[in-house]
Amino acid sequence: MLLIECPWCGSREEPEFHYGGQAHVARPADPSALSDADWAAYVFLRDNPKGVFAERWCHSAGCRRWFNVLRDTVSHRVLAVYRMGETPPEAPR
Amino acid sequence: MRYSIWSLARNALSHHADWPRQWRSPDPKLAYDVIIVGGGGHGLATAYYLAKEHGITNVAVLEKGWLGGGNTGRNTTIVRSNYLFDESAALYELSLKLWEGLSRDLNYNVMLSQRGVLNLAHSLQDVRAGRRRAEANRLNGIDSDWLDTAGVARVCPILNTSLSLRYPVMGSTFQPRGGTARHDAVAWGYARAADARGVDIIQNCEVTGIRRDGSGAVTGVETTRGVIGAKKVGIVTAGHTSVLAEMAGIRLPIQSHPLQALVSEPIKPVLDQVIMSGAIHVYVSQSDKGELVIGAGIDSYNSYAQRGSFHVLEHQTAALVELFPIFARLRMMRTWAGIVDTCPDASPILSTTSVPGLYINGGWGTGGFKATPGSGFVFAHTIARDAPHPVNAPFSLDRFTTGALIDEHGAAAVAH
Amino acid sequence: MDTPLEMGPEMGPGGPGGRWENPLLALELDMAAASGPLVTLSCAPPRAAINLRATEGLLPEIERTYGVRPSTTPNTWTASADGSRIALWLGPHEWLLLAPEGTAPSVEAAIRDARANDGWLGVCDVSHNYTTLMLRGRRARLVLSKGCALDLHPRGPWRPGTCAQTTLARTRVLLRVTDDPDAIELWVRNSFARYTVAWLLDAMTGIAHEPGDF
Amino acid sequence: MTGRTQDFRLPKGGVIDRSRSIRFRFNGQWMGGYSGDTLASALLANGVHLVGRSMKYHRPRGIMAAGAEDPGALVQRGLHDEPARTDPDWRATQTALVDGLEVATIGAWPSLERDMGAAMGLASRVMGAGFYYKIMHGSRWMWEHVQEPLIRRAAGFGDCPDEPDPDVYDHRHVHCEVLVVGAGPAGLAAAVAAARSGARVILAEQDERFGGNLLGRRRAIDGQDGVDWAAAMEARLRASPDVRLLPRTTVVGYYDTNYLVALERVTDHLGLGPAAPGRPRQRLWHIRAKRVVLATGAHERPLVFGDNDRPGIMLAGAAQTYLRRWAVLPGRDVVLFTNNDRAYEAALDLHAAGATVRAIVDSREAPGAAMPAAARAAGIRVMTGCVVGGTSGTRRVTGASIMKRSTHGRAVPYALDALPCDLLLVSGGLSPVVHLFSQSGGKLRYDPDRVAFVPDRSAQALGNAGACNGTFDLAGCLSEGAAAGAEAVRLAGFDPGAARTSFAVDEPDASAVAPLWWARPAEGHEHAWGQPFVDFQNDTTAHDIRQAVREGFESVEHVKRYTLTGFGTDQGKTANINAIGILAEALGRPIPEVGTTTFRPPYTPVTFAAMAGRDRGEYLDPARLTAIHDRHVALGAMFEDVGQWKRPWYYPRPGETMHQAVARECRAAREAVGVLDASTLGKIDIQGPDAAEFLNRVYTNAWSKLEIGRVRYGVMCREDGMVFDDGTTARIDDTRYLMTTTTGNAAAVLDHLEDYLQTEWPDLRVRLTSVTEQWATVSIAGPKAGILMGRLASGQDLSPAAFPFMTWRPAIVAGLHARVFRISFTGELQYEINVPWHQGGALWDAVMCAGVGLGITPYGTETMHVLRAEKGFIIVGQETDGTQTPLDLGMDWIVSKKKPDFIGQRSLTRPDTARADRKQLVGLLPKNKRLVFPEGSQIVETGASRRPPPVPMLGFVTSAYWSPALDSGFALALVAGGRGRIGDTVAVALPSGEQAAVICDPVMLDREGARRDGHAA
Repeated sequence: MLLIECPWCGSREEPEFHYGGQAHVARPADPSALSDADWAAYVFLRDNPKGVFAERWCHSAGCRRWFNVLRDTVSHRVLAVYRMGETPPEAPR
Repeated sequence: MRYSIWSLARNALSHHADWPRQWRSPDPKLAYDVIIVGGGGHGLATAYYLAKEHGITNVAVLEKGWLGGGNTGRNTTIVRSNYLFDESAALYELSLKLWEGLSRDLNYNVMLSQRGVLNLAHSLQDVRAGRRRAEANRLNGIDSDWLDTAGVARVCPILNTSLSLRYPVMGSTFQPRGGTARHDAVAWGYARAADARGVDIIQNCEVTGIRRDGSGAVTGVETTRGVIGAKKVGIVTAGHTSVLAEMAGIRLPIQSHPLQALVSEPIKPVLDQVIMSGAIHVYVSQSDKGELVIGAGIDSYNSYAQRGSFHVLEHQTAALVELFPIFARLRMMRTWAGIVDTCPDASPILSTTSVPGLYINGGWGTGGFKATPGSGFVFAHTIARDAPHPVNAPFSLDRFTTGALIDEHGAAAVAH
Repeated sequence: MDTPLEMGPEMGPGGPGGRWENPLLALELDMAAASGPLVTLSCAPPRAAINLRATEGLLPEIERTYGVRPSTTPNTWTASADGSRIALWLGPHEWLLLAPEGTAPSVEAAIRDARANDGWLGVCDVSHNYTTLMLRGRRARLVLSKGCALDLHPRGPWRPGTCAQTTLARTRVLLRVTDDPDAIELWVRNSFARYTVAWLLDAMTGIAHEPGDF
Repeated sequence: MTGRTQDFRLPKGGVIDRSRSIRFRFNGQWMGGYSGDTLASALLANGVHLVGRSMKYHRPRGIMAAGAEDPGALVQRGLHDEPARTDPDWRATQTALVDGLEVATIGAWPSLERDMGAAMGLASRVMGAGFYYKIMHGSRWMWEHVQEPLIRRAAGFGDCPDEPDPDVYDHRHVHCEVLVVGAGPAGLAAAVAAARSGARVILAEQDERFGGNLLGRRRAIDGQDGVDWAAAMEARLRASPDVRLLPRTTVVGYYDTNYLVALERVTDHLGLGPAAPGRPRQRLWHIRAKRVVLATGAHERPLVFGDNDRPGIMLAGAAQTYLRRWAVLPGRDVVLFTNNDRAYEAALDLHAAGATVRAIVDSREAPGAAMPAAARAAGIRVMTGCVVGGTSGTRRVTGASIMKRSTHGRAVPYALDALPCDLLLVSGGLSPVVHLFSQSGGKLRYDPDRVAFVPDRSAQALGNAGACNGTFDLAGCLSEGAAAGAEAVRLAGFDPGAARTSFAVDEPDASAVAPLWWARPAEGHEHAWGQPFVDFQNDTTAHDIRQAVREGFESVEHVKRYTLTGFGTDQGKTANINAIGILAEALGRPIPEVGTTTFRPPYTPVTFAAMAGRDRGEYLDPARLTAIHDRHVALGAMFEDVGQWKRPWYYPRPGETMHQAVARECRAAREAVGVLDASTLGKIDIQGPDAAEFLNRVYTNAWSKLEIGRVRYGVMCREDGMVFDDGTTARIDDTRYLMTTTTGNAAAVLDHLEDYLQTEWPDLRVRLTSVTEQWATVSIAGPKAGILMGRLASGQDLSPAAFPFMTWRPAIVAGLHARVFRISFTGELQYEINVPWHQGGALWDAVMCAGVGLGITPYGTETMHVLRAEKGFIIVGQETDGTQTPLDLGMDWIVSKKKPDFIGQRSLTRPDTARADRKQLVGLLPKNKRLVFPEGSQIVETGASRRPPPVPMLGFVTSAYWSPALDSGFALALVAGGRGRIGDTVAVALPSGEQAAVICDPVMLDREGARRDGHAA
């Protein structure tokens, strides 16, 4: 069971959180200008790395805030936690 | 050597000293017509049907570890074909038909046990969805009935069909031809049969890169055992589809998640069907060894560790004990997890790609085992003809661009 | 009728009818029966509750109108001297303001007027959104630890003055550790109240009286 | 019946309470034991070795070990008058003896002594590895009807209870600085070293007693007897306020971020009857530890040789434990077979206890010095360079055949000597219990000197101490434990003070060991001396492993799966290492290259009910209730589960069928006035200057121009363009709106909105607050709703004329402050009255009173569905399944063409979503008006379903009801190109055959909408 550090509430058990998948996927400013393929890429294509992954979580049972997490998808280790809008820190190690 | 009661008797006399290898362990050749990356059930089946149906025998299956060590050896062995949409029904029914002749075809007993599969309904919504699916199956020629609560109780008397259940059982779909099979035997049977037709099965050989020529077409793969040339490469690496595709610069609509399962200590036979409940998240069957084999939904987060969160097991066990109150004192003996590659529409990808000579078979989510024979059959066709078989044409990658998704979420809340 | 369409401040949540029906009425006897010297479960009296969203720059004015300076330290609460007004931290820029029953509209109006057109201010009466329970006694924390993953050890982080939004069994709760470390207030959404109380009663079975191993 | 006496119990000694004797029944025979016994020690005290039969060949099996690792001694545990409390597959070595306990052998018929199943033994020669895969593939019929049923019947162990379990199970969450797993010498030393620091320490021990091996060995620590030392340490720990001692608690799983799960057996040792009210039978601990010290000890390995599975063949250390801890003499005529010095002590102890030790058979040419010398001094014959090649006896071992080892290690295939014995002790060396370490992600390393896998790199905040770390000597265990305990508290941020790490111990040097994986007879004689078992539960032999290798199974995982080694209830605790050794020899590779298998949780089995804890019955999932729930119950409502909510489905009157009740409720709403509890709809308070812009982006239609006091219907899509949710939103004031969502989607919609607000549009000044339970909502509908409203809100003109459709206003209703909405989901004149939640009941009562004389009738969700369907209103989740766009549902009117962008807009123009032949929402009228199609029925062209499958399907029925208003069955359906086929006749394919139906407009009642203002059409 993951232990996730909410940037506001502190460390809480995974069931308090809601997973949001890949972080830093900006919604296109003008979708109508995109080709079907580019739009499909935004809607459906997400990174799925084996290793360090920048992902979003929401502390839905707590402060209800979305935030970003750098996590290793092999070791499950949480490497960093940072707020929405902040740029991902360099992954430690 | 053909397996039979006679060969068994003969070998008993020699204390089983003369059994031949079930498959060779060859060194990789310099090049092959086709390389299949991934020595799981789907990959081995693909190689087998390439040889059997298309006469392509200069084929290698590259496995980074041991045959069937991925999801083939980690699933809960459920086999069924009662999917909602025509496209899915055609694919899974083709598969089930192949299952029914597989032991004989492979001369290897995969222990297919058609004990019947029930998908329980716990709400009016479930009832509507279940009925819709059962009716669609019937018109698609798939055996599938709708049972009311009394009918469920008749088929599975130990199931808690009382109103005391938090979400009472309001009915169920029932596919009598559904059931289970022995997962390891499927990999081994296909491996042995493919090997007999000349396919090279190469274990402990991890693919680390995909080679392409100036035109972008595939020319071979880089592996931990050197570079191996190939005109065509098929990626069949459930749990690592994205990683392999990325080697060829392809991004896929796939996310990888842990899926956990567990077994009880063996007990005398008490459960004669496969019982699945999407609404309260558990499914269970009893193996020939007597263990209750239990699974549920996936863990929420992306992962490549074959490891999940404990609370998921607690929830599915709570659901199990509610559905089967007499199981309460039985004990969980072993747990494990696999990595499942999920697609946005809960349907697989069986497709050619933008890279000439590269083909992808993946994204089966939690339900790939049941599709093993059919998946191999149509994927072999796709590779041999460089064009999809009519059955897997709808499962091409371009569906995400056109929007022609095959969204089985509704029908496959637990897609097993 | 012309704007504003808001309820006038004179109208308390009880309204002229003034009836406040506790959804746990049916369970109050059970709660009394399950309680004992080691732990008691009871309903807390109704209070006005207001969800506040404000930037930190607004807090001085909030304090002036409401009487309590909401804490910007996560997981804590602050109170007026007489304890009639309590501000619980819910999240960044979000608090739950408690006040005597019936005063929600006036408090809400007062805060709005303080910064009528501040775009970041949000005030919402949620007096009726929650049911409040009080779990009190030496075993209060033990009972919670059967279904709550927080470190509820008396020397853990959850001391008087703290509050936490978390999960208890299969629902979300807001826990407030009162000035008495063994008296913990539970806030649950009304529709979950019966589930939570039934679960707590079950978890309390046998342990309110005997000191045995539970 | 006469019971057995405890002939093999020594007159004194042992850590048992002789003042408390216990009676129990084994296979119907009464026997005696003492408090402190396990079932195994009590059986041995009564001279019982034969306990069970093996799974495959039904060979007689006895008690081999004294703990969790025992592979064979499994029983059915229970009381015959307590059918609900019987437990299958219980390990005799871990079953606390309780008065009146009844245990029975499993899988033997008709009796343990004469088991017909033993006939399988004859087939053993045929049934090599992979037996099942190689036959029974010829005929599907034979397989399905004969062979598989036989296999299934033969398989399995104990019996499942046939009644629900009455016991209670508990969960507990706890945090600590240091968790010590195992209370042997190392664990006790670690806990004591950690305890003095003020850090919170938990010491978990699977046994009911602390002390581990000290309970079964003759040892002194600092001049104090080992048992007393353990008791002293326990007492000291009890005295420290920050220590929690958990005996009878097995740590079964080690998960990410030092999250461990432990099963405590709270009452199993007190008997099988009901415990005190609320007292759990078992408790599952969920532990978050800053640091973990693993002191889980080691398991002794059996040796692999011919017929090494007979009852009376026992691990040397286990025999020692039975002797010293339980004062039981497991045999009188003893042979020891070992590959290490350590085991000599067992022979010496038994000798000292009065047993005859015929010989110590040592596979090594050159054993260590001290132990053999001590044995010889005691007059025991030591045979070096020898092995036990085979054994005799059926239900109990009667003799051992000793063979010389040739230079290349194979056994010379004739008996050098045949020694009679009733107890054959075996020891293949020690295997550290690295299960939890491995589960934690730690890597293992093979240590050739210790002949064992030991912890290498660890992946989590833990330390290893004692035998589980490969440190087998007592002094080492103690100092390593103390050091690990001190280190743990230091790393947890506490000061351990001066930790004592050296202890005075008297213990012989017995470290020497040499690998012996299989006492394999010379070529050609391998089968002459019986079966060399490796896995004693699944009857896997060394031959099976070598056969697997011959057949190409070279990976250790392949061999395990092909031969089923390690898949028993013991999970291979004694089998796996020997299997790896034999495999390595067969492959001619060193063990490190072969590698080890993965250790998966749980360490020992965990009761399902303990996993579930309290999440059973009504607690499986919360039932959400409205403020008016009790009124519905009093009215005899039937309830429907909608998400977690309990909603009134219909209100049958005595003797009414559902159909009759719903028809009555429908008529009331169409002809008089009906009342519905609509409190479950999700409600979201939206505030901020950018609220309108926000609504523009999340809904498909335009919101900028909605005036204060007005209400508008909206549909939301996801980015894929498919309908996600719908509902009305009202403008409260210039910067404030109230959104309603569907009951089932409320939480999902709020998450969806917060997601976009916080992630995509943080610049928008908008605040969302869920107020679903701030309001109770009572909805009245029908031609007489106006009159009723007048009665409820006297002095205020809420008539349709003064209070236009799709507006809201505050009002005093029944003396309560209310927000009244003029919206209609029924097509009738309808008012939705919202009052503060805690007044919902009062409002309901008032409505029911005021409605007297107007035919006021409560109606449930079923009637609501009929009424809205007659008007062609969709229900998300019923007319939609996540694959419908608003256009598919005929909602072009609500999809803005002008807005630059809204969530999902771009997807609507993709080739497939723009197709003209997509399934579209239509109405459907059966030719036979009496018919109500089953929802979910498929629609085909007339006659199509008579042709062979696959039959092309046009679409399906999403909703179908009986309409009193239309006096006909009717349906809503999704049909390919449906809107272009209005008037066409199609067929609904039912199992009984096709039924004709006509496609029509989804709105079937009051198209002009006169009713919604109270003018009954």
